[in-house]
Amino acid sequence: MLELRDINTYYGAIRAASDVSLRVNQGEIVSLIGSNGAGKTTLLMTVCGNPRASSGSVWFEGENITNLPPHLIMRKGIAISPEGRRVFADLTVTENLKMGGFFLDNAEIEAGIEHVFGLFPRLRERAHQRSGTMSGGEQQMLAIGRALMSKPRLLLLDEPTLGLAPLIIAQIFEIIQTIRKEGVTVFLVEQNANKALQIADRGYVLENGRVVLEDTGANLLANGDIRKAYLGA
Amino acid sequence: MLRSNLRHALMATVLTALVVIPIFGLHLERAGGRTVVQPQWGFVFWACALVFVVQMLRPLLGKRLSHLAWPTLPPVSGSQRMGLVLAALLIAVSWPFFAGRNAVDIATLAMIYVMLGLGLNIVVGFAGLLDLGFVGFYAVGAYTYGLLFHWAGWSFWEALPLAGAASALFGFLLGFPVLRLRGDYLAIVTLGFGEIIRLLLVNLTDWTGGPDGISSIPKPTVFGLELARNPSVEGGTTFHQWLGLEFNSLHMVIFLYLMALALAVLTLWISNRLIRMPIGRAWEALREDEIACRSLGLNPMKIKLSAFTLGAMFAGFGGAFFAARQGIVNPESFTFIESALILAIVVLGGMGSQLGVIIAAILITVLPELAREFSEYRMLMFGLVMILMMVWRPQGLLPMQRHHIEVRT
Amino acid sequence: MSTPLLDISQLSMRFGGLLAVDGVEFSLQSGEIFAIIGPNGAGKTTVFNCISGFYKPSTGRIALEGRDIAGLGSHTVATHGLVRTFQNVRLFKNMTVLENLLVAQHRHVRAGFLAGLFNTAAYRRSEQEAIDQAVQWLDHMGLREFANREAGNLAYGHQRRLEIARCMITRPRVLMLDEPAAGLNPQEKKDLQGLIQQLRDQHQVTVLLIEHDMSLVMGVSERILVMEYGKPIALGTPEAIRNDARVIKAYLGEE
Amino acid sequence: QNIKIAMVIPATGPVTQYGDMVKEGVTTAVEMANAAGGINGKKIELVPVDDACEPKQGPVAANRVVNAKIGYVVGPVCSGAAIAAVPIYNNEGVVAVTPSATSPALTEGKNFQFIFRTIGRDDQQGPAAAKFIADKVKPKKVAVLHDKQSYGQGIAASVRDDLKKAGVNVVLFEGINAGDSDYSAVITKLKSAGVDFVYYGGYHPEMGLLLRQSAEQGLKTRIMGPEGVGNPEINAIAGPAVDGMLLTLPADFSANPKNAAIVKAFKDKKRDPAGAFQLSSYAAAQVLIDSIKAVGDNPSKVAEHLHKASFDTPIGTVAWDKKGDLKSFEFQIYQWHKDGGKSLATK
Amino acid sequence: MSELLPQLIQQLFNGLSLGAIYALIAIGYTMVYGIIGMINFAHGEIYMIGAYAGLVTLSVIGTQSGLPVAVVIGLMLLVSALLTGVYGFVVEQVAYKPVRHGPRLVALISAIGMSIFLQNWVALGQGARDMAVPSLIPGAMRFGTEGGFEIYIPYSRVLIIVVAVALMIALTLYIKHSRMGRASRACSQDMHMANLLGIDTNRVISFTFILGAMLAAVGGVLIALAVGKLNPFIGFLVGIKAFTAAVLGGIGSIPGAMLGGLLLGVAETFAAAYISSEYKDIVAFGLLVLILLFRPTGLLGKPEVEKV
Ligand SMILES: Nc1ncnc2c1ncn2[C@@H]1O[C@H](COP(=O)(O)OP(=O)(O)OP(=O)(O)O)[C@@H](O)[C@H]1O
Ligand SMILES: Nc1ncnc2c1ncn2[C@@H]1O[C@H](COP(=O)(O)OP(=O)(O)OP(=O)(O)O)[C@@H](O)[C@H]1O
Ligand SMILES: CC(C)C[C@H](N)C(=O)O
Ligand SMILES: [Mg+2]
Ligand SMILES: [Mg+2]
Repeated sequence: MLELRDINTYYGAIRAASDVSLRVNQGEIVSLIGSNGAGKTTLLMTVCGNPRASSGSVWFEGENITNLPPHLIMRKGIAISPEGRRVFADLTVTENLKMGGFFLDNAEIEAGIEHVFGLFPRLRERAHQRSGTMSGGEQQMLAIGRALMSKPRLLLLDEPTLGLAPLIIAQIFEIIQTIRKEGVTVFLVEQNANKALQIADRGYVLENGRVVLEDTGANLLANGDIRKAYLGA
Repeated sequence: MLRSNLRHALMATVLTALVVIPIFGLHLERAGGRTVVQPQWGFVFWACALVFVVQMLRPLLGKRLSHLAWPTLPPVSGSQRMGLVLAALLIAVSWPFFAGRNAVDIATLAMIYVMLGLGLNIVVGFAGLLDLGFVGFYAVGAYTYGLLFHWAGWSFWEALPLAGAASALFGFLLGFPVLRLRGDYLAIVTLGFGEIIRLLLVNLTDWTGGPDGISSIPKPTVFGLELARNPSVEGGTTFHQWLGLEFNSLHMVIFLYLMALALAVLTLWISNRLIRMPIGRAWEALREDEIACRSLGLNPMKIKLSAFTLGAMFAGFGGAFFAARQGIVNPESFTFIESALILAIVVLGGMGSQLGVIIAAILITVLPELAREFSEYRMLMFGLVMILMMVWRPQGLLPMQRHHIEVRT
Repeated sequence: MSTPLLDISQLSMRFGGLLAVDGVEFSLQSGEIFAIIGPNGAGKTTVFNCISGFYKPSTGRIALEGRDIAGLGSHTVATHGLVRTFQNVRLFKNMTVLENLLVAQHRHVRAGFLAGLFNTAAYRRSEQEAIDQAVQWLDHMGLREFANREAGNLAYGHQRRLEIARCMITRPRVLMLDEPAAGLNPQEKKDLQGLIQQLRDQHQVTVLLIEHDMSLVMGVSERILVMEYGKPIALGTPEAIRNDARVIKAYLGEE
Repeated sequence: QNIKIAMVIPATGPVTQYGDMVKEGVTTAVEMANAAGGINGKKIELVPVDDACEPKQGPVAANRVVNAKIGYVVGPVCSGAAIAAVPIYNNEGVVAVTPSATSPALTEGKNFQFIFRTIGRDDQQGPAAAKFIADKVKPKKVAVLHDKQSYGQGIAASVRDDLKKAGVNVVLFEGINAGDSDYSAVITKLKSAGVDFVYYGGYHPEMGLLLRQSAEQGLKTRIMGPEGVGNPEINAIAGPAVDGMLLTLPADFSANPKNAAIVKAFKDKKRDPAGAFQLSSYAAAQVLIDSIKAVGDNPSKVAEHLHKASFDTPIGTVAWDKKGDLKSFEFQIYQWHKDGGKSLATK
Repeated sequence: MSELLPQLIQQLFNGLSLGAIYALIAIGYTMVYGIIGMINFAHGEIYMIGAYAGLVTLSVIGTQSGLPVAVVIGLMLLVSALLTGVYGFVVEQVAYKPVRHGPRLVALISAIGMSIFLQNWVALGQGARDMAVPSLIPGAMRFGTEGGFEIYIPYSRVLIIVVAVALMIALTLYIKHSRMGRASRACSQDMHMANLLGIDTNRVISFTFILGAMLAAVGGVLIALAVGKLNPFIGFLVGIKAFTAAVLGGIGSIPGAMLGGLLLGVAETFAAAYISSEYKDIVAFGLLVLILLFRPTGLLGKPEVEKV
């Protein structure tokens, strides 16, 4: 479904992704793990077209999307819950969700909002609060909910559990699995590898911008090096 | 590739036509009591043709241009640096004795702008406070001298410290309420204050002479000796008489230049010290993260006020000197566009970069003078250059090199 | 018990219709490590903001050694020795690591303005003292090798440490840490735990901590306050909290 | 080697029309002198310098003249710019003869040696206007407005003072901003005050707007101004509302048969000898040329000569007092017409 | 004394018609600021160009064309809005787009450069001197007793208020309900995120500039018709005033711009009427300073919450 071939991405002179190749198949949950600054966010954003890969190509459902502008990429059935959440701070929860479904008609939007509220009851309670004043966890739910609004076929999640309470983290991982059952493919970037690998079909390990390992989630979880480096065991 | 290029060029050409036609293509003329339109299609055609060609060639040019590297300064050691500074000073002091009057005159103006640029650099470049009303303090300084002379007969040297003090006081008093505001709100309030100061100068006619200002302000004296053809008071001695020289108005010009240079160097020295001091670090920290500063017990208000006040003080000195050089102060010299110009100097130089500010100040004053011949196109070019510089060199001519304190690691 | 160092009573904070903090009460003994936990949006950070003077609490008293400091203004509070870190690291990113620590000593610089302008001997001495102090802390935190680097370029874990060092160099009495472990990997979390204990033991600082990472919280703190919907729902030792049914339901979830 | 004379005039800004008028007069004079063989064989060359009539630019223009080593100036045109610039001319020894700046402040109490004018002063123009208002118009309530600049405010104050002396009731004296475009607030205020005559001290753009907007707001009073409003451009701005505007102007010397040759030279080049400043500008250039002829190309001597001698010019025989002001000059009251013409006003 | 009320009404009307123009221009400032956080200093010049474009159109048609006045004015507004819209677009592409990602001060300086450029561009093309605009809509509505104070409401100013109010209502509805309007709202919050939701941010920005320029053009044409004079430098002062109005109302807020504009117009007029016209600008800026001191984000601006 999504495929990256020999991607290199630069920030000025800094090379943040080096010759990365990876693929996400239809219906999978794929986790990308790696420590701080490994280049996870960079890679995810390269899929979205900003920053643009300086070499290599990105394919989505068989189409080369490397050189499309971000807004056209995102209209192809991809949605992202970005790093730092980036909720529209001055808009209410409902308005944020509406923005997520920007290209849908009203009925679809209503249905989408109901769906999201079903997943995150906390958001229903806060429906009319300006999202900038919400707590971190609430904002994270909103960011995921907003991404779901456009009914994506591929959902990109960048560290969705950062700064969340244990209970919520568990919930979010459940929701990710629920979403997958609804037919959405999920590409998940996580630093805390434990849970991420537990639910993942497959996983990639990124170090200094390079993919150093690729395997099924279970195998990675069992891998001694990984356990030492990322799971603190 | 070529197709899209062509489409692009055609599009640009159409836009050019639409932009040029109402202003150049259809020229308005008076015919008796009526206004009639005189088409000038030739001009439109040439403009369109030019844009079309440039747009077609742009992909080629673009590649070339992006390879042109900007010259960077070679690194210099501390002692070399001292030597360079001394050499530059020596040249700056001696050249007016060989140069033409006009050049020295312009250089004096450039020095005033160096002073103003360095002053504003403290506020904008160091402390990160966007001040669009800097010219207000400049005006306060200029009028302090003007008014003290006019109403109390003070000389330049008596008035100079007071001019700096008055501007600093204004900076302090105005800064107090407004520095709470953030970013652009601060900018607009300072703009408002700058305008209010100017409007007061316009309207307090009885005091300030209104729109015409105060004229016949005397030039500075050299140890009490006037540099004039005739002494302004009966029985006084002038500089040339005292030295037994023929009167030569060039003396005055050179003297003014040297004074401006001295003031500019003083400003440079002080601001150079400031940025290395704890207060300089505090400005920088505040610029980066006010909240973190507060959490560490730094009082943002005090720190901002110190920058605002110091910047204003330098503007005050600059203003007093400007009044002396022009021999006249009037509100027209202190319009918003002047603030914008000084700000442009700071940004163009590379915010916070003192050498950059100096170069930019010289460029911005000298360039329009060089272009005097093209008088009609002068300001047009000036605006255009401002845009192009920002587009090509957004970080400024010489981006600030941070001064580090290093320790062994 | 002696008089508490910091005593919070009936603290409430209202944002429009939302009561974000509602009657929170606790007190810190000198030298204690005290944690606040609770679901997202429970009001933990808001409590910090009230204590550190970034918000003026709607009601309540915040007494530092018996003196009310509620609503004093953040920089004043900091000068009283209550210093904090932030949920998202707030370093002076473009300044070097060393300079971050020099800025933090701003209040302690004694040499005057003119002394600085003329670079007098006294001024140079005071600068050198500040630098020495900073270097000492860098050594202490294991950051010496990065001293001349821009703070923004440090690895995240190092940035967290630097932020803590920057607080410590102001010689605080209470160190308030808002989710210091967020974004750290397991190894770094362990180091952080050691660091917090060490700071308390060697520098007699009292620590107030917000954290979602349970192993850290349970490992390091002596008492824990649990909040939910702005209200305190439990206060006690890690043991007691771990087994509190209400806390499990609201926050921890069953394992 | 030519002898250079600078024309310091507004070539940009809102009052360029006056620059054009001065240019017409000076150019004609120089062309005639050059055609007659120049000055002892040397040609006269005109150097236009722009000061936009802004006080701020006055010194800038002056410095340019000095830096270009030009010894003679016709101008500056406007009082504001002139007041700012003349100390420089005087100090640098450049002879400046202004054909149009009327403010007394230009020369009063200054002790200049190099500054002259070929036009009267506002303390001649103001009283003339005030006398006309008091004797002929006899209004009950008068408002005096001005543009706050030295010329406008100076003449307005002079008119106000003379009106008061003549027992006319001046109910309002106020400055407006030159360059604004909406004066409706002030006009409503005039209406509210029930004035039946308005005097405005300033230049034509604002006067034009005042006339036009007064008509729209139903303010039915006559409005009078100084010579700074006398310019055909005002018809375009004010439209028909200009009809009946009163103003003071130098006498129309173009009708004088003695000037026939000069008038013809103007008309041959399609220049207007009947405009407000053309002939005074001609005179300014002429006295400079005549003096250089008499004493040689030396500004100091020319200045001395001007103080001593008297000259026969199209504006009559002129001679200067110590200050550099004309010993006599007369302003007349005109009435302006819709079609751009003017006629002597009688009531 | 019974005349005080009609006089007050007359001044209020004067103020509102001035304020309506400020409001029309202020909207342009506020929209651009709301979206890319930059102060578009050249916006006042755009207004000036709008006025020129209107005058050029009028001169092409000719004052004696025989067309009904309404048609002539309609054409002036239309052509001027179109041409000025192009200016808005081009200005953004040339001077702002390349510096959009740089520091904000850079964009500000670029804008100031653009403002200087446009002034002199027009000065070169059309001459620096005043151009007179014939009054197409003479006459006024009159109320009040003969002999006493009569209120004059000139038709040219009625037109200003009617057109301005109509445009503002239309704009508010449009921003609220159209897809483009929603897109601008998203962009003004977080441009990057809006882009990630599939919104073409470049288009939204261009749209904003074009729309703002068109409104300014309408303002330019209407005021030129009402007051009768223009030159290449009229944009500057009006621009600063309109910007002040935008900040007064809370920059970024469209209703705020309208409120700020009207308030500023009325305040200025009343200052001229009841204090002295010498102090009207001081009152205008003084009002700005005062309001910001007590409401640091303007009248309708949302208070800045910084969540620490
Ligand atoms: N906008 C940028 N400009 C320059 N360098 C950047 C930028 N964004 C990221 N980098 C650098 O690129 C590298 C990869 O960063 P990235 O944010 O992709 O890491 P990450 O794996 O997502 O880390 P984290 O866990 O902290 O989110 C880092 O070294 C970072 O400093
Ligand atoms: N400035 C503010 N204005 C309005 N509401 C606010 C503000 N700051 C916080 N809140 C609200 O107060 C509640 C508590 O927020 P707070 O940030 O204190 O939560 P928290 O316990 O720190 O959560 P987290 O663990 O996610 O950081 C939230 O519902 C939030 O929306
Ligand atoms: C050109 C004239 C209108 C000048 C005017 N008399 C003045 O003194 O300013
Ligand atoms: Mg990341
Ligand atoms: Mg929190």
